[in-house]
Amino acid sequence: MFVSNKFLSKRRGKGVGQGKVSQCLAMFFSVLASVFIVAAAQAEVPNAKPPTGTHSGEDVPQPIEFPHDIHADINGINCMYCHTYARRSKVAGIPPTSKCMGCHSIIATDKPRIKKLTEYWENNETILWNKVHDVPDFVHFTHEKHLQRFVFKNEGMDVANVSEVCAFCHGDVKKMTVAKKVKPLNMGFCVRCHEANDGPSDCWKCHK
Amino acid sequence: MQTKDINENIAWAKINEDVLRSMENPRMGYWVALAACVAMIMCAVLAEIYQYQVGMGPSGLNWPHMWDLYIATFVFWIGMSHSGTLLSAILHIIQADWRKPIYRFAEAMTLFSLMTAGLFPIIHLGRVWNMYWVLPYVSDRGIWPNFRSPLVWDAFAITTYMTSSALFLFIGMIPDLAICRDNARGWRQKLYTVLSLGWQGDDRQWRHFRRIYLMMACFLIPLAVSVHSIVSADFAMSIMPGWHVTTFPPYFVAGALYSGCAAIITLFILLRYFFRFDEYMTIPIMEKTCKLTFAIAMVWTYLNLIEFAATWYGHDPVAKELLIQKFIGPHAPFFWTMLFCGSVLPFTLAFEKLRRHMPTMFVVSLFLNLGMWLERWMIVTPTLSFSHQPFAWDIMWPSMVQWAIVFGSFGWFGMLFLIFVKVFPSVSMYEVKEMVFHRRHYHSDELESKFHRRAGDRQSDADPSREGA
Amino acid sequence: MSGSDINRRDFLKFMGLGGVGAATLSGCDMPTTITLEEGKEKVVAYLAPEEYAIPGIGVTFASTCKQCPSGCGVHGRVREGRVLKLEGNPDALNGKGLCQMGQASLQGHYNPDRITQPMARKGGALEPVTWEEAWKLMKEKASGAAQGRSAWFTGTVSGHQSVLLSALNKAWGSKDHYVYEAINNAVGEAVNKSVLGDAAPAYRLDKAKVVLSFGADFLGTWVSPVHFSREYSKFRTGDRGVLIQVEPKMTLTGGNADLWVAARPGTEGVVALGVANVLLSKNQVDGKQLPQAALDVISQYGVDKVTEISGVPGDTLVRIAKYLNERSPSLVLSGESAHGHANGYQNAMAAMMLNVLLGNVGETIEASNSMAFDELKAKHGNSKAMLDFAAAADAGKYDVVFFTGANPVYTAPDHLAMAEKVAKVPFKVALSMFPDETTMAADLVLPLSSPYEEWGTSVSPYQPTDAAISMSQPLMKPLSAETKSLGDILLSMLKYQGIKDYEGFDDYYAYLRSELDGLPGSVKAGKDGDEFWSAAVQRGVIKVPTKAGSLKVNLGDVSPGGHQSGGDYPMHLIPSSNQTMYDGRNANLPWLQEAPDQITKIFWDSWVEMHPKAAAKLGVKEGDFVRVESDQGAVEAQVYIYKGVHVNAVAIPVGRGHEEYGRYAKGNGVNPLKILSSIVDGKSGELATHATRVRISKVGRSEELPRLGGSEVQVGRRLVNTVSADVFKRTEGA
Amino acid sequence: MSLKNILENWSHYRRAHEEGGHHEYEHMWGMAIDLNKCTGCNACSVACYAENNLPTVGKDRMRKGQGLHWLRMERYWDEPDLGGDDKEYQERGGSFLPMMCQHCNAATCEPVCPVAATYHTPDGLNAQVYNRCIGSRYCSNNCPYRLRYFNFYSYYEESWPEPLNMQLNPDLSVRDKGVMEKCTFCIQRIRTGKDAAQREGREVKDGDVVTACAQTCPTEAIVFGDLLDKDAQVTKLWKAQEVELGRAKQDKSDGELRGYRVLEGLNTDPCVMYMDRVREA
Repeated sequence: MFVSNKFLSKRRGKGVGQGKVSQCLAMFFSVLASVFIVAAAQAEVPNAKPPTGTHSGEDVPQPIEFPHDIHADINGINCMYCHTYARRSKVAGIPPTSKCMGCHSIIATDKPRIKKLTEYWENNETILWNKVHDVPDFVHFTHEKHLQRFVFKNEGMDVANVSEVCAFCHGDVKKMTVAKKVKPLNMGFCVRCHEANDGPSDCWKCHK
Repeated sequence: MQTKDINENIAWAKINEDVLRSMENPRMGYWVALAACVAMIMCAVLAEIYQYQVGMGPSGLNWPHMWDLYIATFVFWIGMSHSGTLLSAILHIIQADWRKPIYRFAEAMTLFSLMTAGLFPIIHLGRVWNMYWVLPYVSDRGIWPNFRSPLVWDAFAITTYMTSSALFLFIGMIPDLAICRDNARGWRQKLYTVLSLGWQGDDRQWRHFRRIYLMMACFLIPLAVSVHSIVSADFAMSIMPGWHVTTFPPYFVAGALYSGCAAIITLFILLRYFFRFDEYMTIPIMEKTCKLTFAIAMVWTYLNLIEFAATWYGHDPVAKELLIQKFIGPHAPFFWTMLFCGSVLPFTLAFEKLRRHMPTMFVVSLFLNLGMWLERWMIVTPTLSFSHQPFAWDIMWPSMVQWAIVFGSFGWFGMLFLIFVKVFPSVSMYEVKEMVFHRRHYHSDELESKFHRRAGDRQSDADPSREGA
Repeated sequence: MSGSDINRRDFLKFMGLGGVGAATLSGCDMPTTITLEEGKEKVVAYLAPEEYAIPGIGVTFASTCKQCPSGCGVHGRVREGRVLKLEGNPDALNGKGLCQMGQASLQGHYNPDRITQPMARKGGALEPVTWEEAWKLMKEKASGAAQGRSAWFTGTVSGHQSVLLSALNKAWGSKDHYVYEAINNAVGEAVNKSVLGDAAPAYRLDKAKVVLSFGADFLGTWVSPVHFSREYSKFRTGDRGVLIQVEPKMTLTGGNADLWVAARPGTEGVVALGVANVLLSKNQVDGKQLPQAALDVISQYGVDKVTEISGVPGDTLVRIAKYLNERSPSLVLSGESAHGHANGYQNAMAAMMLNVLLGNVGETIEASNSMAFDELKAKHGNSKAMLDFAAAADAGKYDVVFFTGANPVYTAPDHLAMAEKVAKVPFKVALSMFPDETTMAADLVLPLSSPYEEWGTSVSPYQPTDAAISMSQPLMKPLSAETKSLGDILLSMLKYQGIKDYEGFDDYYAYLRSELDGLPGSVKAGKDGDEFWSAAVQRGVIKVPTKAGSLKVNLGDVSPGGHQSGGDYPMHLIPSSNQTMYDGRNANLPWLQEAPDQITKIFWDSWVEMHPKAAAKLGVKEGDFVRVESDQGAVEAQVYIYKGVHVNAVAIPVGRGHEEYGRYAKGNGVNPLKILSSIVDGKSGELATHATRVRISKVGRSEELPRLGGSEVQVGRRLVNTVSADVFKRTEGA
Repeated sequence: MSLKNILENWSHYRRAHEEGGHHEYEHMWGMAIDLNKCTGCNACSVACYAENNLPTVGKDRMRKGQGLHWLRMERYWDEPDLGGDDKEYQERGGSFLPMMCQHCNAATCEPVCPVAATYHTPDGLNAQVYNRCIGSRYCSNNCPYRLRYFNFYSYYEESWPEPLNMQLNPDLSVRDKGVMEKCTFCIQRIRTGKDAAQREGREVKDGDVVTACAQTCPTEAIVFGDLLDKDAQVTKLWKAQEVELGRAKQDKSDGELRGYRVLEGLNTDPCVMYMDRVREA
């Protein structure tokens, strides 16, 4: 009662109510815009805004504790050197053991992890890795399309920096040993990025 | 023969005493009835648990019968909820004071039948656990319900109607709750103290009370009409023969009022008998209710005939085929029973002798409601059985799971109602007092005399009380 | 609140990342590990994958379908080491397109009831044994068999399997190789052979303008349905041909006929003579093509007499004759329901007479191109083989019998007492994928790999225009390590017999490679061994040169043979075959069990087709159980009533009523073959499947028929509209 | 968690949704089915089972009408032949009608879904998003063709006992109880075809995408393709029959053309054109 009377009287008396409202709106939108700008500035990949939101990753036990940091960070190996299917298939793929052995028949052969790897190779046994990043069964996600958009057909993007694109969803794997899930990878996460980067909004693009 | 709506000489203290007595000391019969209701609910709960775990299969639904008793019963209960509002709000506005002794339980009936009806769209969902997706809420996925869908309109309409009806019932009950508070002890006192919101009965409170009550009544009338129109949109908005009917909104509203009035007659007689409310729920009031029901029944019959005629002389061979199937197909026994119960049986209400005979009216009102339930079933199912694609024609009878849940819904309604009559006054004490007061001091004599004059009773001119005044 | 929190079990997807095992063979990996709990799925790293094996992307490999004898080429889509879907191989003879049996053959491959290890009979029951034990048993029992006391009982075999089989029989000194198919064209082949000198000439449906078919269900089960469907498509476009079907029960082909004529079972020959009579009597054609003996017979069958015998109205005969006369070339075919009688040979001969009369030989019936490699040709199955085998087994002629690709214990009529006769053989070996009736009667069961797990070659029995060897290659690694291909088993047996020629081969694959290497240069088109091999495997077929054949015309006796009266058994029994169950081999495939029969739309069960008049006379309605009783026994099934069956006949589909054969087949429906009377075709000695007489009685039970669909008619709605052929020709005709 | 997301990323939710109204279709997938060639052999239906992870439900449930058959082969008898005693036999055989989701452009199922689980894609497809479906079954009730099927049970364990489940196509989900499903025009194949074309840097051309039913049809009665592609076979067939999208009643110059769409008068504007069955008079 009290509030509405006051509001009404002001509007009637001076006719500035609308001005106030527009001021409020302007402020609101400028705040929004600054959020956008800040969010955009955080992105290092040209023409792309990464989704935000994190997920506290738990350690996933793996048959061999593969050190991503040694490979990707210290030795600077490109992600797509090993995850070679990423650019042409839905799945990024775990590198075949033959690829590991390509280097590790010579390099660091005395390390216990490499010994374990060599054992697998010599016994003709496949390594069963535990899945870290997974989307639900009703989701159609393709690495190929995302790499096309953000790496190969992205102006100003150097393929050498592909790990920044990967980090959108996989976190900074360079700093991890065994990969952990640090992004939620749920629909909200996907939708945010799709909205920010004008990705398709058609349900059937991602649901099957 | 009792001709007056109410005995104007009834003492106010007796009114309080009679109504409060009805809320006390449940007898054995009450507990048995309550137990029976709970047992009925248990049937439904077991059936629903089974259906929840296994899927919709056990309900006997199939291709092409994706809907059946659940939706039919949903419409039935929604329909039943309409007469409470009718009696209460419309009659309140047109100042028909004979509503006063009976509107309370009618409104309670509205609320409880809505609470029953609301369960069915949920039960019939294939994935009940996701039912909240029908509601618009902000989520990080940025997706919304489909606002074009009549089912979403249903969700809005029903929740709005339920909230308003509950408020209307509650607001109208506040002065009575204060009476209860003043007479109660123990937990009841605490409950009524909270619920009566500090009602003291002073002038300011009465003034506000009158105003808000009238406003609510005005708001509820269009709402009630719209709710059932929206429910009819579930069918009328579709493309199926027998559903895609222009007259459905008024047809549904008429059917709703009809079944509601029939239910009021049933409950009227039960309450009158068990709570010995003979002095409040009088035969003349009963008669008025019956006349109202008869009028609505005729409207309903008329709308039915319109629909048949429009289909028969219309250009849609598919709809005509369906009508023929309804007349002579596998559903014909139910269809004709529905027409008999809905259009022929109400003529019993036209006879004063029968109207005044409570056992007859009790049985008739039950059959009227059976007819109305069959009507809903005959709207939903035959259309699915005989639609556009003849290859998908099929006959399907509901399974035990569906029957159990429908059966249980009556138990659920009964249980809520039974609890209500023992916790809240099922006759409005303050309004009966008003009625008595009005009759005694203002226009009751005139009304009575008019009534008698119209009835050709010359004796009224020589009424001693009139001369005395 | 999140919408993606749906229970994992709601939506199962097999997000396979690679398969286990080295991808050394083409597309052969173990299937992806499937676990359903979230977070516990494994990602598998290949050891050293082929370049084309990209996880998440399907690869296509060619192979051959073995679900029916026609042997269509298929393409299998393989992903993550699992074959997911079959398609027709456009390079193969039958081309793009596959029938429902071919589609469902995948469920045979993945069948949960497959035999996964050798089994031997120990104390009455079959018990799992190791391969070593199985071989030991073979050595003890089989190899010890005296010269000529062993036999093979198989379905249609061809290609190098056939070569090895012959070699093995030769090594054992036995000539007895029974090739049995319950659904066959043996009578027709016999007539073709005698009249034309070519058992399987090319029927050119695409060239014909009228096809008059006496019970030949060429769209359903006759000879090579996919091939004929493709031809039918051409037959119906442009200058659209007319299809007339004369048969006692509507088959799929009958369902597509312009004119469907119900003739009394066994009188198809008479109808043919009647048509010829009309053609000749009205001087529409001259009879100089026919020998005088035939003309004499024809002249005896005037319209009235034919109507009396066959029940086909005179004006219908005239109408058929009119079509045949007005449009040419025509083609007259005869099939199952005409052949399966004591006078089946004469029926086929009468149909052939019409072809001769109308001058179709050389026009729409062409000489087949004979394939260069005789030893690879398909051995056509027939039912006489089963009768002969039953007699021989009964006489105690064999010590050892090998069964593969045939299920005589199921398909043999009760009067043959096949189970007892098989039991008389001291040592029965079944090489089988499934625990069917015959397999379960064996003493030793050797588990076969599926056609999609093995290497092989095959040759279609019906090769109308081209000749080719179809290649089979494994589409995936065997599901069970214990199964072996028939080729491998044969090779091992040969090696055991000490046949020098085969000792150099490690396995059937090595043998095949060397055999194909040895093909003449004309076939290899100048390619060297490896190149030729990979091309063959890639295309799925090897086209081979053909010898142009020629046809003679030497018409035999066309008199139609007698018709016995039914006596106590007034009705004819038609054990109809259809594309869902075929001869019963498809009963273990749930897709085909659930696929409604094309005509009646009934699934998962057997039924009895009756004409409305017959049903009214008996007083039954749809869904009632009736008892169909012959002199050999009785079966009970539900009635389906429609106007697609002769008034004096009932039809029961073949293929259900299994006593064994896995969870989907067992105890499902009835087997009408069991109650067949012991009648054989007089000339060819084939089992007369359609000659049984039965009587029908009510059982008194009734149940809703397991049938898809509500209304049988469109109730005036324009769902399928029919236009006349004239209109079609005017607007779309060539 | 999601609440946290909402608060953190509020700005995204303030964004207006894409403009409604008319938009250009990228493709308009459609079919032409020639009932003159169709023999009713049912291969398409089984191919559909194989491609789309359709469960087999068994005799009793199938009889109850709880089966799922996205592509059903309907068979009708000629009307004068039934009922009347004028003819003793079905002289013209049967009428076969393969019915799969007609992918109506004015689909009646779409507006009634309360949660928008079914909608129209930019490819002109009538989509069903399984994991959004809550199972109100309204869409199926409002489909005049009755081409939507409901998962009345959980079929996974019964229908695919090991190792049958290895045949399941990983490109689409296995639906669980309570979900509506229907023919998708083999969306997974459309996806694969479009991806392959994009990989090769070209437009999708006719023949890149073939549905399972069209691919297996032995008589090639089913033709599938993009109706926006002028060179596609399906477009040519539609044109030859003078059938057009967006018209309830086909206005044909030649009254003898065979092309029509089922229940055209309902104005659902389906993307599947049928061509009349032909029989000698």
